[in-house]
Amino acid sequence: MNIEGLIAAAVRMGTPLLFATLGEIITERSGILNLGLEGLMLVGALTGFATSYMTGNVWLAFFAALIVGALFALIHAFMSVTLRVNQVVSGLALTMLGSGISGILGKAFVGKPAAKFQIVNVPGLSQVPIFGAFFKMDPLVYLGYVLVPLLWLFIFRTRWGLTLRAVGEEPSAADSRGINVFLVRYLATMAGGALTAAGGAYLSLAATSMWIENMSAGRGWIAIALVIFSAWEPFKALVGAYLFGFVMSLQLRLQAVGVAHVSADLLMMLPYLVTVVAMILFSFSETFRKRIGAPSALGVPYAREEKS
Amino acid sequence: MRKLLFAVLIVAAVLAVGAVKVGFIYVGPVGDAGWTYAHDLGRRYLEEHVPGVITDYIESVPEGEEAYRVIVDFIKKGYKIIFTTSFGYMDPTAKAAKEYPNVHFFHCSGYKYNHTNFSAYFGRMYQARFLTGIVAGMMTKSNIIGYVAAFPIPEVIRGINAFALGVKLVNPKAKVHVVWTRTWYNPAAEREAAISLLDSGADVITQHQDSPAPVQAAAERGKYAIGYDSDMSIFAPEAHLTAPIWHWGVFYEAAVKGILNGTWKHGFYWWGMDKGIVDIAPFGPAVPDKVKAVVNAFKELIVEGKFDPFTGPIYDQSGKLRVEKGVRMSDDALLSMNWFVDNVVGSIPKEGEK
Amino acid sequence: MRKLMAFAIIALVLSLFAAVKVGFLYVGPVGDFGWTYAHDLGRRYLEDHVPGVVTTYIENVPDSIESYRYIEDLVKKGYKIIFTTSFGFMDATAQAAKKYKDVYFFHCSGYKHFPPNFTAYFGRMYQPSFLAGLVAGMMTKTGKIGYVAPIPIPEVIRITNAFALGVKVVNPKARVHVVWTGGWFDPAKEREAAIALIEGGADVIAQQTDSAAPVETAEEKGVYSIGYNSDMRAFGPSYYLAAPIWNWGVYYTKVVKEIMDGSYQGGGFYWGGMEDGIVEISMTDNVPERVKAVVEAFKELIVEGKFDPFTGPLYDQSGKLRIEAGKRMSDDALLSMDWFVDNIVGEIPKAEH
Amino acid sequence: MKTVLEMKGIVKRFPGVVALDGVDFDLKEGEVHALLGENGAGKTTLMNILFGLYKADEGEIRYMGKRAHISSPHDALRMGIGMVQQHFTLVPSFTVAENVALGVKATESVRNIAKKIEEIADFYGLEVDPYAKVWQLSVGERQRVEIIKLLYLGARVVILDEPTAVLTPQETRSLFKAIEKMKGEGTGVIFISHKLNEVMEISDRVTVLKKGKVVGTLPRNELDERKLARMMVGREVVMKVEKSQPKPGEVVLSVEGVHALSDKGHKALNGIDLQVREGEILGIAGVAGNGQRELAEVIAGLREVESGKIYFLDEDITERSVLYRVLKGIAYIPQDRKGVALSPNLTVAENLFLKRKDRKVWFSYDEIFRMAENLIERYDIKTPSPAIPVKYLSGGNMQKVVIAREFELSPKLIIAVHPTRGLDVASMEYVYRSLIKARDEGAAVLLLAGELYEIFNLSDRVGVIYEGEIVGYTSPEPTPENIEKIGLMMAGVRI
Repeated sequence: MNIEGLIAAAVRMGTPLLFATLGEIITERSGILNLGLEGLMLVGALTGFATSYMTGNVWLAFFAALIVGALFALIHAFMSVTLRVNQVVSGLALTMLGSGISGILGKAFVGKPAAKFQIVNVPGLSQVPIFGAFFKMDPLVYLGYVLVPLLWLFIFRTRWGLTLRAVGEEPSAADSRGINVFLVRYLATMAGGALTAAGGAYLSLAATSMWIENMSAGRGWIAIALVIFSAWEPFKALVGAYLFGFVMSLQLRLQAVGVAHVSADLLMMLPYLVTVVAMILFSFSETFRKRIGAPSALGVPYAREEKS
Repeated sequence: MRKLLFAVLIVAAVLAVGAVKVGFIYVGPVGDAGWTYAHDLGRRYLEEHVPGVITDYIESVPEGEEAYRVIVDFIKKGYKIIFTTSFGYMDPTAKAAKEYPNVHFFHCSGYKYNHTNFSAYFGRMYQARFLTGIVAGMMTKSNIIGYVAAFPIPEVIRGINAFALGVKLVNPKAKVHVVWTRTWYNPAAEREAAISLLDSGADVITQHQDSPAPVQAAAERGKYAIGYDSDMSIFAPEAHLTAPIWHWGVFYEAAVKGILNGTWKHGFYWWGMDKGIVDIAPFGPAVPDKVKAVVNAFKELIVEGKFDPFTGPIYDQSGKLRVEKGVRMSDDALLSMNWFVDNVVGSIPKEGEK
Repeated sequence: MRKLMAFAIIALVLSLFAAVKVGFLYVGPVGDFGWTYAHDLGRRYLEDHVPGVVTTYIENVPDSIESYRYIEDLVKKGYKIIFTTSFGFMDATAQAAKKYKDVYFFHCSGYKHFPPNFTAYFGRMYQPSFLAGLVAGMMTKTGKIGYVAPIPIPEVIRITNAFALGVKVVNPKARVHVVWTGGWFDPAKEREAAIALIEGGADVIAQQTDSAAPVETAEEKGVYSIGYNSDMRAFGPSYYLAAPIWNWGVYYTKVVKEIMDGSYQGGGFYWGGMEDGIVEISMTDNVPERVKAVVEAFKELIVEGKFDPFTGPLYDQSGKLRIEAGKRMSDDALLSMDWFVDNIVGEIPKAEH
Repeated sequence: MKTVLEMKGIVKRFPGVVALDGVDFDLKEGEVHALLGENGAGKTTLMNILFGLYKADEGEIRYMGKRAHISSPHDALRMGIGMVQQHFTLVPSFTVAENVALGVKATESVRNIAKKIEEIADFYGLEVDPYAKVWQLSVGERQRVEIIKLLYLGARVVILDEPTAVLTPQETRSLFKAIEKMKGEGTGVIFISHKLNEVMEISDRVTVLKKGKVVGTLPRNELDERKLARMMVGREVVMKVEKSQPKPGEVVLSVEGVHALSDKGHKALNGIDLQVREGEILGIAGVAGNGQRELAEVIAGLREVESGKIYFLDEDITERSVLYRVLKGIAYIPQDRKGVALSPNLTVAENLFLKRKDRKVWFSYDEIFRMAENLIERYDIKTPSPAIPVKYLSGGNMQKVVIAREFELSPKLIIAVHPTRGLDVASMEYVYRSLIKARDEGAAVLLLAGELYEIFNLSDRVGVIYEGEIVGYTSPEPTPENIEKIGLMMAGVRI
């Protein structure tokens, strides 16, 4: 089998997951659980596609997706931070809203082609055998590479990151230190929404250049599981996203070369199996949760004047 | 390796019995470029492919009693296998078969045979006719295709119909115009028949006779021609499109080998394109790729047995449904065919006898 | 003047009452560019071609008995003709048909039907798929044809086989390599499947999934593509060749008109083929004349009923003779097909549906 | 000494409650000002307002002589006001240094912060490892981190909300030393507590809050524990209730060394002993939150006993079910009428029927309505019909429903928790009479009430509960000596 091709496929399949996972990591680090990734990806995909279709400018399209993603996530922020409704419900509502809105507004764009991101070879690096596969990609993939260490530095090495984590861990502690918990959560949710939408935009601007309804095909849910898999840590998110991408594409490739006796079913199941195992371990033990660094206040609305 | 072994075996068999002598009786001259020529190609093929076989032939043998004498003459010279290659030799061959049970007889194009020493054999030329019909249908511009036909017997009618069905498949508007000559080998008459068709607007001419005269006539007029029996392209390199041709050799080889190693079972043999006994000649330069592609596709289907030209729905000239949709005609019906399909122009003479 | 106005209004109201209301139940979104999209094109065709017809649709209906309440909802709103367009709606539709005898029900892709008001209908998509196979077989140079398949149900297997048989007619050496994506639309995954096939040497990519991603990918990589469901030429200006497509509108128009003039006999199973125009092959000018000619010839044969793609001899992947020479497969056998013909590379995942 | 902080006329209302009702409070530089009061008196609420966690409905805060708008902890910290809350506000998964670094605007690195922490810890005697993760620290250490957080920011005002509640005596000592250091540095400390001895030890001034109002502010030299206790308890309105002399009989309830945990898992009952006899009302006084609720629930069988025994009529019922106890004759009037005692949406009749000795599977509404009408008449419950949901009744009538239901079973032991809370005078009298009548008929009554006058009015004996233990008994005579004695005991002084 063509190793370089397989690596490239894993990265391509992994990139939308990576964006969404990184986005959700930021959001969850602030203590907000956003299950609306699927909806956000769809909104991002449509926004990106529609902008690209109308302007022909893919970068503009990508930034439009970021902005619309952030605005769309604002709904969730408002629901869960200000109104303090159940975040699971709000997130699910966001998913339904996202797929509904993108479906309705997207009708006009079904079956139309538009501009897409082109492959850019990185001089030198792309010539390296095998490893070079990582450097014959579209710009958004490179953006993903860069984003991972930047986010890691942001979360673990900056004051802003410290603030973000504190808000997710112990909002009252942050509050008593003069941190605006609400603002941080709003910003984190919006930033997460923007990145998730970027994952969706990858699907319609780089992976393909088309729009069809529900084109995210469940990636939002995989990303949610990947956040757990990654223990809220960008580098592990990279590993997880590419691993998922790898399994997805390996499965396709084995079929393509006609390798018999490897059950396609089993292979197709693998990504989901990993997810389920992560989920089970996650809910199984509190220690596991602690060890892998789940934000303590995840999904818990914060309110000051709740006691009477 | 296996081939070699087989050859050795046959040589051994031949040595045991003495050289095997195979005789052929032809109705026309071997140089007719038609029927007899095709059979003689088969004979030579046999000689090349089965070592130790000695063949001989007698050409232009009149049909009837004369043939019986020629057969007996062969037998007396020690010929143990005899092929008689015209319909009219059927009864003499049958008679000889009865009288000489130690000699193997093969008669072409008839229906009499036994299971001891007398086989009838023929080929499903209609399959190749169908393919040439496709060529004609795609090449004609005037939508008039001329067909110079010999005698109104089932074999000829079947060929015309198969050809017409091929035409219809690719060109439902085109019609096949039939002119009877009542000759098997009469270049002048056949040429005239062709000219009459050309005069009435035909731009593709095909034929069911043994001479290349119609081909030449078409070529002279700058029209296309489809020959018969064997590749007639040498007579009209530009105009010749293709031709339904015989490869009798494959049958002769199989039959002689079968007799030599004792596995041959006498009976009625009607082989098709899958065995290679019929085929179409290489396409002429005028045939475009798209036509070749279509023909090749159908050839493949026919060889595989997935498709038969005589699959319903088939309507006759009066518009009557003769074969139901999706049904293939039986061999019996094919062998006794006496009606034209709906895109044939012309009629079948009532007294249609040879 | 006022009198005239009043008259006009009355006429309008009357026409509304008199209008035949036709409801459609879709399993996916009409924007899927695939199955549901094709049905919706049919619905619009019906509206344009039969005056006095009012149509509506409900999309994203759960593919199960749950769909019953959506059907009942349409019935209660006065829809007298209801088309349910997914296999999973079958039982719910049957149930509704038993309960509401005055409503005509049409269920697509299932096997249940009964008089007087429950008809099953489907299209012989395998016919144009065979023709698409001819195109692929004549266009490939490497002899490797990639096929992006969704999920292993008889319908998909049948259409894939027909495609492979088309390939075999014109190119017996070529092989059809099947990759399953496990879903009906996931453009990114379909794209990856196509890339995997192309990297494996395929120079024609065909598909049975819904999105145009394989077409687009093939265009990028400079290999030929064959779409599915609807015309995808916008995504492959240079390399897109053809697609087997649905024309449901033809059927919808026919039966609705018959119901309106009272000649329709309900019940039965309609499995229409190319002769009715319910399925069709759409070809672009990227297909050379010679190939078009072959396709046209076979199309003619199929339309006339002289030829069926599933005519023996048919061998399965193990070389076993499944259909004897000259025999056509029965509809029952076609509808339950669970094996691949011998020029397909790839296996059918087990234990699905 | 300069006045750093002034709070004037602070009013804070929560739904249904006025938590602070015009409170004045001030703090001088380098002073420890204690804020004393029962739980629920409003101490924490007042400080939360100062720290910006709550917003005052009325009143003003002046800081350094200027009017201050404090709408968030951010504002408070910027001004130099810091608070160590009862529930620590630390991120457990962060290190000490990271916790201190939180919210600090400066671009200072965490390493530098760690160095500063060590300096502060040395100076104030607040030993802590800046690189330790908070979840690994003891409670006392965490408190130190909280204080260091404030000192690091250079807070001028440090609020300590019941800081000693969670500390060992040794830790308390070192905390007090740190407070002395802070005083020396000119930092003002507000010390919230309800422990008189600690207040006496550390404070320069004391303000006593009661029910959201300031009872008084006095400098330390004008105070002693007795005076403080009297201020905390207040002058009680004594309402005379007629009752006969008790005729105590056999011991009905005997609680022996019972330990139990609160809902949050803290120690609530700490080896409590008590006995109640036939024909006797034992009143238990105490600051709210000292184990009253848990005591009642342990006896009623609603809370698990960690260790110790409960005897009822000489039978060990420690492990018995609630139902068993009900059938044996234990009646329970919980403090929460709407919810625990009654099902608000069920009808009066159904609520009355909830506890019945016969356990028939089928019942007829005719029958329970007849029964309910009988009870309604006898217990004078004012309701238009037995068929209306009990939630539409007034508080007094709801309590009558509870009493009717419980007393109909002729209980041998009645546990009454705040039985008159929220009732009007007439209903109160009714409850009193009912309880006394039950006593006269031979029942043992355990009364847990927050209002001292109620204890004095009803009880035959008075016990005081403090941190899950009975610290002493007195007679129910409302003499000044007795009130003072109770006040001291309520503040944890053993007599």
